[in-house]
Amino acid sequence: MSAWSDHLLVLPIVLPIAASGIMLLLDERRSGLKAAISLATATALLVTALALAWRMTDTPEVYRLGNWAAPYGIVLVADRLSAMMLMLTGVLGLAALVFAVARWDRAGPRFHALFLLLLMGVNGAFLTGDLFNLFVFFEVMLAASYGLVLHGSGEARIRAGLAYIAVNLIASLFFLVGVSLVYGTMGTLNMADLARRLSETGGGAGLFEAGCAVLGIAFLIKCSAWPLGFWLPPTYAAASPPAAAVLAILSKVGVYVVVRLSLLLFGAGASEGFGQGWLFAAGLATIAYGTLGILGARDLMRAAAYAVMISSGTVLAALGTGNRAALSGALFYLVGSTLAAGALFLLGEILQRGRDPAAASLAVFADEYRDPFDDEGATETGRAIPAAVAIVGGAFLFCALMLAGLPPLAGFVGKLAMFSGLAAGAMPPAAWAFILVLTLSSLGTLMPLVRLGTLGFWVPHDDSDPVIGPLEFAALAGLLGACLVLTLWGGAGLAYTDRTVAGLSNAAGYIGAVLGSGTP
Amino acid sequence: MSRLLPHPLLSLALAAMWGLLNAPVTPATALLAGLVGWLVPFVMRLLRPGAVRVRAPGVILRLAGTVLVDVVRSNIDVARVILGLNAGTRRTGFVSIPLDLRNPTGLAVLSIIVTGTPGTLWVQYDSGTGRLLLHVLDLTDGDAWVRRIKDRYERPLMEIFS
Amino acid sequence: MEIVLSLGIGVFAASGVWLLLRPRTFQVALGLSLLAYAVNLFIFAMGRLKVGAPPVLESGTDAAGIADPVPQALVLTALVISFALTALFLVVLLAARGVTGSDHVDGQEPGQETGQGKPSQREPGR
Amino acid sequence: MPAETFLVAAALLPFLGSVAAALLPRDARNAAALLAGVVTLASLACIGALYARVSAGPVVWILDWLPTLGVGLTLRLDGLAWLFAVLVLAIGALVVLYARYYMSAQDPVPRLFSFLLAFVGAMLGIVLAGNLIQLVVFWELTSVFSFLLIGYWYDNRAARDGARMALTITALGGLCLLVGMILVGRIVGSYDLSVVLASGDAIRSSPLYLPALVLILMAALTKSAQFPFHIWLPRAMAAPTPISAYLHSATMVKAGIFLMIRLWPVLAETDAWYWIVGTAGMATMLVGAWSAIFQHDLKGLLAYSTISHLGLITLLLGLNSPLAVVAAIFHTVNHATFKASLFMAAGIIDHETGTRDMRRLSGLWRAMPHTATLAMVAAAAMAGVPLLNGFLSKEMFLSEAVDNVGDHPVQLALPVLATVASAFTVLYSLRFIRQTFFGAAPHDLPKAPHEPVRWMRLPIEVLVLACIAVGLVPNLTIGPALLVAARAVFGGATPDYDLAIWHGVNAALALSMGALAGGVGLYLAFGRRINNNPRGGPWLMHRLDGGWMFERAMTGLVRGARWLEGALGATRLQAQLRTLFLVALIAGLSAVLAGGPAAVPSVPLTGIDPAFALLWLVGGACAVGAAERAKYHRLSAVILTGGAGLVGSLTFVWLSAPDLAVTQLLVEIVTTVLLLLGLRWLPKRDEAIVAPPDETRRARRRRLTDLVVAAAVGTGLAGLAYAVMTRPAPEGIARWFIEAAYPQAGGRNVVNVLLVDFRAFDTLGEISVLGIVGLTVFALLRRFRPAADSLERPRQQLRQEAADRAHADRAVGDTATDAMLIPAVVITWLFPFVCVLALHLFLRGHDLPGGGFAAGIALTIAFVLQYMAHGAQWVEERLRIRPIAWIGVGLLVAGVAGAVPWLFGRPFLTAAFQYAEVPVLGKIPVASAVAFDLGVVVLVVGASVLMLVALARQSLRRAREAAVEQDSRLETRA
Amino acid sequence: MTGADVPVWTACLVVVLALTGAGFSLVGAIGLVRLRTFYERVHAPTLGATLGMALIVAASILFFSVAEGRLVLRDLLIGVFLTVTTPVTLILLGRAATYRDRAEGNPDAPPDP
Amino acid sequence: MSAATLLAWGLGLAQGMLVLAMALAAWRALRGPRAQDRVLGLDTVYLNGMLAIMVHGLRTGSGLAFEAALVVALLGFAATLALAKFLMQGEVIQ
Ligand code: NA
Ligand code: NA
Repeated sequence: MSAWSDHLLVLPIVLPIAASGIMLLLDERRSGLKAAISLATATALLVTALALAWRMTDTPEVYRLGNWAAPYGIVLVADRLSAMMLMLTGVLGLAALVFAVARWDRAGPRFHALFLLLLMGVNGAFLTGDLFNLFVFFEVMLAASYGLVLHGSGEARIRAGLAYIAVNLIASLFFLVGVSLVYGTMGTLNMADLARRLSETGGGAGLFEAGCAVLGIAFLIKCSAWPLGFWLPPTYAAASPPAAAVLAILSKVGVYVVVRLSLLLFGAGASEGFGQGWLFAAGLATIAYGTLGILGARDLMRAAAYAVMISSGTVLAALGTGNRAALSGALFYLVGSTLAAGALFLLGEILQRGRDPAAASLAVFADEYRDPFDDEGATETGRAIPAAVAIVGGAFLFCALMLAGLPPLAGFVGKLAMFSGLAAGAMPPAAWAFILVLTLSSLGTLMPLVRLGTLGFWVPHDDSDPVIGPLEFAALAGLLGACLVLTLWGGAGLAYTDRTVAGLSNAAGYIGAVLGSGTP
Repeated sequence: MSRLLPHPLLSLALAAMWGLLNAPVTPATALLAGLVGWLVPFVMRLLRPGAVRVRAPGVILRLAGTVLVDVVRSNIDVARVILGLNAGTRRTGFVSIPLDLRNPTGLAVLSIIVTGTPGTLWVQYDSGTGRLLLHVLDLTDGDAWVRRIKDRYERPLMEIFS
Repeated sequence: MEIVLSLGIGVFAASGVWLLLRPRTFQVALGLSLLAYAVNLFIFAMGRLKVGAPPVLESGTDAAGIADPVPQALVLTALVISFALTALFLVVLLAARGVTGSDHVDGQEPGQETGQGKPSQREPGR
Repeated sequence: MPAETFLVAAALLPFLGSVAAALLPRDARNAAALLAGVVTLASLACIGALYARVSAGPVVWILDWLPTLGVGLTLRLDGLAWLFAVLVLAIGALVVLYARYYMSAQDPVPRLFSFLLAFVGAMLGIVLAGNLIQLVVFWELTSVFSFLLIGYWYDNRAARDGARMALTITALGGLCLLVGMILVGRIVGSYDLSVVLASGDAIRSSPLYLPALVLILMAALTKSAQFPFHIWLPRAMAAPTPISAYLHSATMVKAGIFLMIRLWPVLAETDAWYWIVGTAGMATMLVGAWSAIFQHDLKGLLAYSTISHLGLITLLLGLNSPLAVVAAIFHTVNHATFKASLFMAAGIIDHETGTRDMRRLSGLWRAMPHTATLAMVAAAAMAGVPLLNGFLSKEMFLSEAVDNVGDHPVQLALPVLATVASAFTVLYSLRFIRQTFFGAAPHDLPKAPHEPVRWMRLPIEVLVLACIAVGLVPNLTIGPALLVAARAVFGGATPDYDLAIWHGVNAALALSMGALAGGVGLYLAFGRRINNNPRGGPWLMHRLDGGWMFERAMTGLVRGARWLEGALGATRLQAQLRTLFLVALIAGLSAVLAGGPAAVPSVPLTGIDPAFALLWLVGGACAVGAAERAKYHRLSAVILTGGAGLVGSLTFVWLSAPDLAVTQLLVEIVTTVLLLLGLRWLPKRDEAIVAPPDETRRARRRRLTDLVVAAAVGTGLAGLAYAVMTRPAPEGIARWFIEAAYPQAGGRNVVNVLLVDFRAFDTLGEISVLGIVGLTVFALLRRFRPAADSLERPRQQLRQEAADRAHADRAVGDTATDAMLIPAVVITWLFPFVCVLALHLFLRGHDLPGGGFAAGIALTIAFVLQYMAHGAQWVEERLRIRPIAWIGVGLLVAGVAGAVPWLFGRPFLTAAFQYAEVPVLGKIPVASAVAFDLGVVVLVVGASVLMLVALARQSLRRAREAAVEQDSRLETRA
Repeated sequence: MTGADVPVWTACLVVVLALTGAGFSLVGAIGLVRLRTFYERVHAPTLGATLGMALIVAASILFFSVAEGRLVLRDLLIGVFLTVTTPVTLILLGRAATYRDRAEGNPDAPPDP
Repeated sequence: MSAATLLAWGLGLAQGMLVLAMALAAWRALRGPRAQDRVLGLDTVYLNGMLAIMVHGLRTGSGLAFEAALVVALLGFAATLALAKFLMQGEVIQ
């Protein structure tokens, strides 16, 4: 180890710590400098993630913290899935930060430090190869998310934050119970070592599986799976938009872990397929519940929150089908939908600026029948759309298509990949159910988003039209640009997720890379 | 002297504490104890406690002996009270004692002695009048308690903290 | 000892869960505290129990006989984290009580069903 | 240039044009129109240039997109595609010209043309699709652009509603189409159109045929506005008339027809196809025609007429006869020409008179003879009058209707119903002409009618000319194109047909004439009554208003979703938490049960010490007591929780975890102080006041449920703990740590070595959590505003101060100061001793119980004690701590300590450990982990002091604010 | 290390000291339960905090000094600190009780000093 | 009787007595009746707990319990002080 690139794996964690440490020494009034440090760090994180993904091979990269060998010390492990999630975090994080720098970072003290530490927690969770260290990073991420949810204070945020914190604290306790049960029955915390022991000893006792089940519940709470995820919509809807945007990645951390551990521990061996049926059921239920929520949503922030739920549920269900191609599609979908949901949170705020949400929600129910041809005196001259509205409106439509999985955007590519993956398999009833639910969910997402968009952009408002600042525009452009890249290079993307799933399913490869030749 | 070693007694106590904590004493721990004793008292300069001058080491020793004996005796007395071994009726009540001691540190030591002795409790001290309200578990004679406190504890303390 | 500790963990956990399900925020805060105790003891128990064999190496310590240090390290980390989060929860509950005027977990007394003109906060079919 | 270049250019140009138009300023009418026209014509030219190539075989161009899924961008121009592409582009060019003059000067026209061009591109994408999935992509794009175009006048509520409805219904179809295509792809093994078209037998014999068929037809029927999905089309008429003419009559609605024709070779000629497509077409044709009769709005009439004609075409496709397919293609083209021209005419009437209501219009012949003539010719074509194109295809239709009479009784009705529908067509065509152009001179119109500008009429002239040309010399005009198209569908099996005007007297001619006569007769009989029908809705179907039902269904859907969301979800925290615990319980329990019966304990257990059992009796009693008292006696609950925590610490001491004991004790102390600091701001609660006089049964039941859940979770956790503890410990990683701690990491306290070295990364995360929480608490408290009833200073202080005031010789605050006099002295002098304890815990932690965290908390307590003894103000005058900076320093110190090994080529957090030989002092162990631990101390102090002090300062702040408030109140009174 | 390597006399002495200390503490706790008013009860714990503690500290010093073969006095720190800190709590607690009793006008409220 | 047995039994008994003392104090903390009684109970629980820790150290012959006992001795009063101050002043820090 000597070259800087050898330490690339740990940078996503060390950089935010260093930057936030420095920022805490700076006076609160030096907001410009802080924003600059923060933006530079977020950019560096994105670059790091890209570099990691760029050099990724079929063998996972391993970084031994403290120079201690694998089952004993903590290791960071990066494979394609980690790299993908890091990139997603990098893009979303940078965009949310750019958006925040326009105005939101001044809504409360120490925003930038909290924000970077959140990114650190998320990155750590994606990188760590140790079950307890995962807990620690979960807590870092959650603690920062508590701060960010409450950022800007106000009644709605505090009320939602209270419930959010209560639920997630309990989830954290479940996590601890699960981890310790695993340790108590298997004697190790390293994920690869766990997988190895499981395959060698046949592991399998009820107690170990109980540990995994409790652990699973903890993760499903973070994924906001039904019926454990009722905390998500009010929280995300109440959070300040840049916070909500970056929170969109948070529920995906739970999804990531479920995918990682299911395939590593239960892909084969004594406990093969453990919990798969439950994951599938929970995933479908989550999609269904999220769709109901989005159908009934009264404002954009809430709709976006439910969209986050749907996207989590989709991956869980795809994982539950046991169909690798479907899982690959679901992972692709996850990336796109998370970016789009993040953008939608930003849009929601722009749209609601200076508008009375109560009035808008009343208008929805005024949807009564009127004969279109009776509108004799109706205005039939168009209104020019200011550039800001056009941009925001276009972006909104883009997000709606992404989330509903409508062509031609990346959301569609993901759904298509899932469908054709399922269609390529044996097509058990579960596959049909999945296809049916996903299709209905597409429609169920499109309709309310169109309704909300119509209300937001087309129903004339007395108050002023939304304005969008250059930084906010840049943030949106970044997110949607990423979606566009994902769409245009969908082939490369799917190839990547295919290889990701192949790598995930190759538990032996992972174990070999982590425990491999290393001697203490 | 005072700038380099603001609270010599404190320094001694802290060094002793370090020594006790890290026994057996080696050259290294002794050095560290010295450092601790020297440096840590500087934090006290920040708190700016009132000046405390302690005199009459002989009185200190005598007082310590008195207190030790009183504490042991009171322990046994109170234990008997609790276990109901004391025949006859027991009165319990408050005694008001006019104190002449005004030095806060002296008062603190007095309070520790009184409260640390089973059977008596320092309840309320009025800094304006200098009166102390004492609760006594086995109150046979109020005036005797006043004398006891003033003679046995207050006077030596006034000597020490004059 | 195992049976005693197990029962103790159970009682702590049950008390904590009971409190977590109560309507007042302060009850919930205490419930979190109690449940965290229970969980910490649970983690600790996963290393099995040893009396008089702390994982501190002194001359002549039998390495095989001493307590498992790993769960202890985990508990320490968890302890710190749960301390921090209890503090956070406490402050959030104070802030919530400040802005809503109520110390109910839902930010409103059960009588007043819809608060703040937010119909979505209403109670679902129970 | 190769043919592919033309093809790509044709497909790409509209999209490029769309982007360009979007960038034009809003008042650039001419530029936008010119751009749109040029782009459309250029694209048309490209397609036109390929005619010769296409007659020889399809032109194909492929671009990889999603190779792993077999999905790419495949442009495939065959005869059918050529015909449709020309139709789309030619009519598109005319619509552009028309729109230039139709749209008012106030309209932001570039947007219209931008969307229109994008739509043209999407439509071409469908037509040119050589890949099933690509077809789906463009299919949905047409829905989206149609949505945007219908909503062009978004200020208008009808436009908004119409746009949403169209999108909802057609998108539903699109989603079905996707699944259907995927099923076809599964059967065939490829999405490539050429491959699929060659696999008809495989598809039709597959068990997945029926689902695939139904799904694909869902798409086709919704897009082509077939009954009962037709309801969106009339509402789409809220779009500007050029758009209605183009999308909702000539082109987009034909996408469904195109799809059915495209896949006819592989999906048709089965019973399922026959019944589904045939029935849908027949029903649509009749319902559309019937509804068209009763419309008073010109566009409404044309819209329902369009529905009817789409039904007719669909019916033709459903007949399972190749000849009928040819007729369908032919009628598609014919319909596009006459219906587009009729729409444009209606638009001109609207434009020039200000109304489209046939009851107000009359006698326009006089004001606009030119337009009237054109409209009459087009209407005659629609009615199927001989010598016009409509007549030819109508006759082919009737002939097919006669030829395909089957055995089934329903089938016998086919010719009759076809004739009836044709008669209806005649009826509404006649009504259109009669009501608009004939009769008395119009009066009371919003505008005085006159002919439109020359250029606005030109598109109609071109289209009407086409109607006539095709009607007169079909073989010279449409003939070759139709043949190429038919060949593309049927290949070698193309049926023979004859496009002649005169086929002799046959059944079809008879029916055709019958229909003409019937239509005229019906108009004469009922025309007046139809005009007087006030409602505008059709007789019989008056109550069956699709739009109304759709809106109702949507509203119901939203309400139902909200209800279901409420029923399946929980917004109350208590309900959520209950669910959490129950689910976890079930999950854990089912896993344990699935794992089989528990094995018999096989490890030597530690014997039960009665003292330990008694200790836990205390612990249990404290916990239960705390749970019981937490509602009304919060202080007691805090005390009892403290007791429970102490029992925990003692347990750690007892069971060989001294580090845990120390830390737990310290944390316990700080937590108690914190809780008490918080208690100050909570509402006073008195059992007598708050407890409801009689608890409801529901509340009691809920408490019972909670009790059961709590007990179950407790039992579960206890059971798990016991089960694990009575099982032999696995041979895990623990042994290695014990063996490596001293030789490799230089520490005797293995737990501490784990924390600062082996698993220092955990600790780094842990202190980050602490720092984050500190910052969050600080942020929250900076904006903290207490509830009104907590604003006042505590009762105790007010009373004491009142008493102080009452005494002459006491100053206000003396009571408080006196009470703290002794504690303050002691606590002041304890400060350095606690510092030494902290130093000890920190420095010796590597070998003895302690460590950075414990040291930090001990220091924190030292600070907090000063605050308690002296008050915030006193302390802050003396100790200036900047906790946030401490957090920063802590993070940096720990981070830098972790990163220094990089300089030596070691990974992050690699610790160095050595014995330093110092003269006099001897061998001194030096572990670099100490530097890391120093960061921990600094951060812990910063974060915990920040939390405590931020909370404590509230009293100070409130007191000051309350005083200010009181002053101001006095001022206002005076 | 277990108690095996100390001589019997030490063990005897240690046990006696510890038992006596524990006995005083127990009596204090019994007093806490048995005594009738708060002002009486507040005296009880002092037994454990003074003599009880002192005896146990002595036992500890004796035991470890013998066991380690050197003077181990660190337990003195416990004695000193406990002696200094226990009164602080009790004084404030007594003060709080008098305040509360007076505020509520309880009959057994203490008089003013 | 060997030293070990003597210590085991004698110190075990002492520890038992101390835990019993804790239990009695806890009873007071549970019963009250007044808040000051509960605080006093907790203070006594702490005190006896500390002594029990010391005796446990003797029982196991390990000096490692010392730090825990020292922490209670030096800082344990902070919790009860806070409680007492809360009773007296209605808040812990002014
Ligand atoms: Na006393
Ligand atoms: Na740790």
